[in-house]
Amino acid sequence: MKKLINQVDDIVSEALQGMLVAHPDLIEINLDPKYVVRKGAPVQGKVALVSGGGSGHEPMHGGFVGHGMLDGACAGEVFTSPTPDQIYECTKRVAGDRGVVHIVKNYTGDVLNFEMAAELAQGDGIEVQAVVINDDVAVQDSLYTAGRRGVGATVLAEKIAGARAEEGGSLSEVADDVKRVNEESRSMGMALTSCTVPANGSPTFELADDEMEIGIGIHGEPGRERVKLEPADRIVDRLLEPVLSDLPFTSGDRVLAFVNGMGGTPQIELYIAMRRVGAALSEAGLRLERTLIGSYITSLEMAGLSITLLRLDDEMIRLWDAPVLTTGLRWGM
Amino acid sequence: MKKLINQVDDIVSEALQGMLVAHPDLIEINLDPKYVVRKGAPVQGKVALVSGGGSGHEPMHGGFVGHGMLDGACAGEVFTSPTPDQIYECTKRVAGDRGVVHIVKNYTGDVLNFEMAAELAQGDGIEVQAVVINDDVAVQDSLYTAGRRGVGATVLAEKIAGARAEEGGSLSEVADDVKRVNEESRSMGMALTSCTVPANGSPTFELADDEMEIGIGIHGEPGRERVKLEPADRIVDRLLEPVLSDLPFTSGDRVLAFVNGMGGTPQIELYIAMRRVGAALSEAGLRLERTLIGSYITSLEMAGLSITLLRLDDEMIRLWDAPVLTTGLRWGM
Amino acid sequence: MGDVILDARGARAWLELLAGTLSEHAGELTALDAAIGDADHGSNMDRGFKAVRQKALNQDGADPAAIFKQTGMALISTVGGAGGPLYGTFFLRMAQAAPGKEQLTVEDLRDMLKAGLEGVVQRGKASPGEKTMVDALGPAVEALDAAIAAGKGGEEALQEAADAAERGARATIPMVARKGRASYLGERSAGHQDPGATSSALLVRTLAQSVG
Amino acid sequence: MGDVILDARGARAWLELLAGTLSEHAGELTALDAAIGDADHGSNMDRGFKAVRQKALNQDGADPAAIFKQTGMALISTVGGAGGPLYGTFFLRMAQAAPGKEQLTVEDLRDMLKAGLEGVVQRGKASPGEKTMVDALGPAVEALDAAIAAGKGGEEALQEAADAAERGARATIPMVARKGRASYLGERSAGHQDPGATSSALLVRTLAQSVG
Ligand SMILES: Nc1ncnc2c1ncn2[C@@H]1O[C@H](COP(=O)(O)OP(=O)(O)O)[C@@H](O)[C@H]1O
Ligand SMILES: Nc1ncnc2c1ncn2[C@@H]1O[C@H](COP(=O)(O)OP(=O)(O)O)[C@@H](O)[C@H]1O
Ligand SMILES: [Mg+2]
Ligand SMILES: [Mg+2]
Ligand SMILES: [Mg+2]
Ligand SMILES: [Mg+2]
Repeated sequence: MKKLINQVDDIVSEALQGMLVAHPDLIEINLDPKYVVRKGAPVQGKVALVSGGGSGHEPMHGGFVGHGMLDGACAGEVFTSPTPDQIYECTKRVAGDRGVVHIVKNYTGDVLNFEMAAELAQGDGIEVQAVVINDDVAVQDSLYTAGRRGVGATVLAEKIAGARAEEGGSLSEVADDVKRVNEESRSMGMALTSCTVPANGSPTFELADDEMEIGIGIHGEPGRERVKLEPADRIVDRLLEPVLSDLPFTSGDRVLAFVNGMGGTPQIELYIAMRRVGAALSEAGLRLERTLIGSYITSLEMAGLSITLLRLDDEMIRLWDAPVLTTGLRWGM
Repeated sequence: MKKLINQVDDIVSEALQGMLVAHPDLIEINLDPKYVVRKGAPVQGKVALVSGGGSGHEPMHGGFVGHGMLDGACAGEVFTSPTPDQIYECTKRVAGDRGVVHIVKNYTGDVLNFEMAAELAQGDGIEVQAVVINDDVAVQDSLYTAGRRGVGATVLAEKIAGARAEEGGSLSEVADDVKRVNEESRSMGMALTSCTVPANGSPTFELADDEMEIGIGIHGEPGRERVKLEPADRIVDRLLEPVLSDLPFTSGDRVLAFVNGMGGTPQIELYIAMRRVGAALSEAGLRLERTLIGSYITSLEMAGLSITLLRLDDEMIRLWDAPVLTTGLRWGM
Repeated sequence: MGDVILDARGARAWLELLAGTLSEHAGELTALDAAIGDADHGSNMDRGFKAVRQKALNQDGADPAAIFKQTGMALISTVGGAGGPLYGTFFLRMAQAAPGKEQLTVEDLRDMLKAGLEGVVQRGKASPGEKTMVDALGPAVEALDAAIAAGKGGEEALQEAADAAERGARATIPMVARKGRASYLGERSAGHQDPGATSSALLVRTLAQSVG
Repeated sequence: MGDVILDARGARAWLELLAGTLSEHAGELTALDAAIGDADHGSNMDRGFKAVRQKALNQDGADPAAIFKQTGMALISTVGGAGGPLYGTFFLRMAQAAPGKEQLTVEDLRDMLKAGLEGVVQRGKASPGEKTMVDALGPAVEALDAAIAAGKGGEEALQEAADAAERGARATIPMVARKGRASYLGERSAGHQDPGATSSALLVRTLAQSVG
């Protein structure tokens, strides 16, 4: 295992300290339990947004803390959901006078821990509404599984609901935005290589030199199928097909296309994929209104990408375009 | 070789097309020869900045085209300097009425090709001033070499000189800013893994599982020495020592610290490094005034990082903080 | 009612043994999790039980239920993932089943384990056969019940529970996961032993080794 | 003055042969460049000479100098890196040394190669012994000069030049690079043959094979 770390046990805590060194103007951190909050939290008169999950998906979630996005982010161990006390403390720390929305990715661990934290916070009289994100179409038969995983839509939901909160939306309005983004989004990812969880020390899975994993999860969970490597355009089509047909997106829909790198993917490859996304969407009669491209929800050093499509309306576009100032996403300020 | 590409020969051109799909509001592209220019170029009344180099270092340079930074960027083949005609055409395309500054990284190929391009443009009556960036302290004995390589300082110079140009600075003022940033900057990088040049198909170098390369170049050129893997803090100290002693930076200096990922480095590791950078600078009595952290000048999918320190003064801070709107670096707008 | 087979000292000894055993088996549990999950179950449990050692085991005088409660709290606040809330709930519910009791009989332990199992099922909504820790804990509780009903002694009854838990864990191998992260694999989850069921079997085995 | 050994057809044949040879050796040149540079010399030269084929070789009627000029322009606009401007300059200067001449003698070729070499030196500022293409081209020009002075025929003289270029390329192995990317390696550049010197030796060898 080759990683720029000191001790495996200190990875998350040292990374948070490094975040503070880099961005003392934007965030505050807490180390026990571990969370990142917006500088100056709590913001009164504003619904607070809290998310969290295992570490290793950077910039998610700590990188999305700031004006117009999250108020707090709980960093679990690498690929391990944060604990209830962690989420509870973070929730208390950022709660203003208008309640807290929990944005939870649909993994058993995340759901259970956020549930327990919400109970604790509600016990303290803090109003909490939790919304679960489950946009990953790679998971089929969701009746027979823990349901679809939450992936790329999380970033979009945090941005859009965060903008609503910033402009004074109510608790249920903000929660509804998260729900709507989730309902209107679909994602699918693939991997060229595995990642190595530091505490484990060896790659989570093995892929032959000519193989790729389609439908990979962001923790290296195996995907839908393992197939031979193909040209980028064909791979993009493979990901887009189930994404498009699931919602389904139909001709005339306005969309945001989010091409996400898994961590170890050179930007040049993401752009090659975006080229095909643009062509394929226009073949399908969709209108590409907004794009997001880069590594925003990662799996450590995994090489691969995911594609998320979000069906937009004017209101979502307005909220998407609203100013945001976080370490991971920034515009308009 | 596992890459998300179609044909090796089409990589750069398809990536540029993908950039346009993603950012039609910010850039325009040209495919023959290949370059990216700021939307609406040329901007009259403003000195134009042109840079370029081999592809594979994304977001550099195309990702730094836009308001407050570059007017044009020439994308060579992967890791291969662009050609004179390419630079010449791009220069003509962005030249307004106040001349053009060429920002050239010090590699024989880049220097020769930019030189020939400048001669061609000057033949057309376009005023061109070229400044060579050579901040890489890994190259010792520059008397006996092609001189120090240009690395991280390039990003900082493009930002700071770009701000000067945006506020109306003259050709020589803008060129002087590039020179000053170069003179006040020092960098050094390291790699945990090699990268694979697509046209080659196999890794440029081999590193054993317990080895790292200190003083690596951004094209996978071997570095100063190959040593056993060490904890992140020790690695940071190894890079900082020659950086600090070369300028030299001295107690009381105000600095910008730029921790740069080589492409395949998870953000969490960059933050672990930034933590140590913060501590080490304060031990050295330096004042950390600004930071930049992320993968901004990369080597395809290489795992590793580089550290650049820039000695700041009020003027540089002002120009650094000025609004910038590019796909790779954005704030204030 | 039967003989006393576990007091506070015994409870501590069990948890110490379990902590050591999980530490020893961490690599194995993580490898099982790598095959059908995200490669962290071993390190999660190890981290959790290190915290249990620090927070729950170095205090004197508490009764077993109090120790189990502290254990549950420690697990909840350090493990994370699915394992944290599930095992945490397991121990919290165990504690609630015999509060304040200083001397536990095998029937007490049976009631506690049953309550713990119910807590896991309530939180995780897993049914038997879905390839989870329930498939080890469930058979263990049933075997314990049966052994007690058959009039076996506490130690023997718990050995049988441990055997049943291990058989249950092995029986997860052909199962297709329907809960937790492994469920995303669908049919491809078959052929691998469930990491949570495996750690549960270690839990029951070490308990059997600690009573008497 | 000696016999005519190269006309426009011969020049085209040479460049065709060189293009094919570089294509064949692209992997080898890139591997040499991987060891002490950035692993692109082979693909750079191959791309450049593919362009030469398209832009310079499929037109009729030009004299050798005109063909070399087009070759230089094609290289400059497609190769990039250090190789592009250097080899581009080499061919441009060759062209300038015998403009408009339709029939070249070995003396003409010597003058052209010498002018090309001087262009490379002027642009790249490399001295002999710095582990660059100059270390192959330099000895080639010297050997050619010497062979002509010794009264040898054109074909034989060019064979000797090609031999000298190959010896020169091999002689770069122990050298410590002082120019170009390999110079960053310092002492570690010793023990590897220079990719540019190697492609230069191919250039001279294929010329020798094309005259007569
Ligand atoms: N809904 C559930 N009910 C019971 N046990 C579950 C459930 N979901 C997962 N598990 C158990 O949790 C184990 C995985 O734990 P762990 O790896 O620590 O958490 P995570 O899956 O969040 O990484 C699985 O092997 C399974 O036994
Ligand atoms: N200053 C120079 N003068 C002459 N030849 C040089 C010089 N610098 C580099 N070279 C030659 O160029 C070759 C490398 O070419 P190439 O790989 O195409 O360019 P780059 O180094 O830009 O990747 C070297 O092997 C060397 O022979
Ligand atoms: Mg986990
Ligand atoms: Mg090159
Ligand atoms: Mg797990
Ligand atoms: Mg090269």
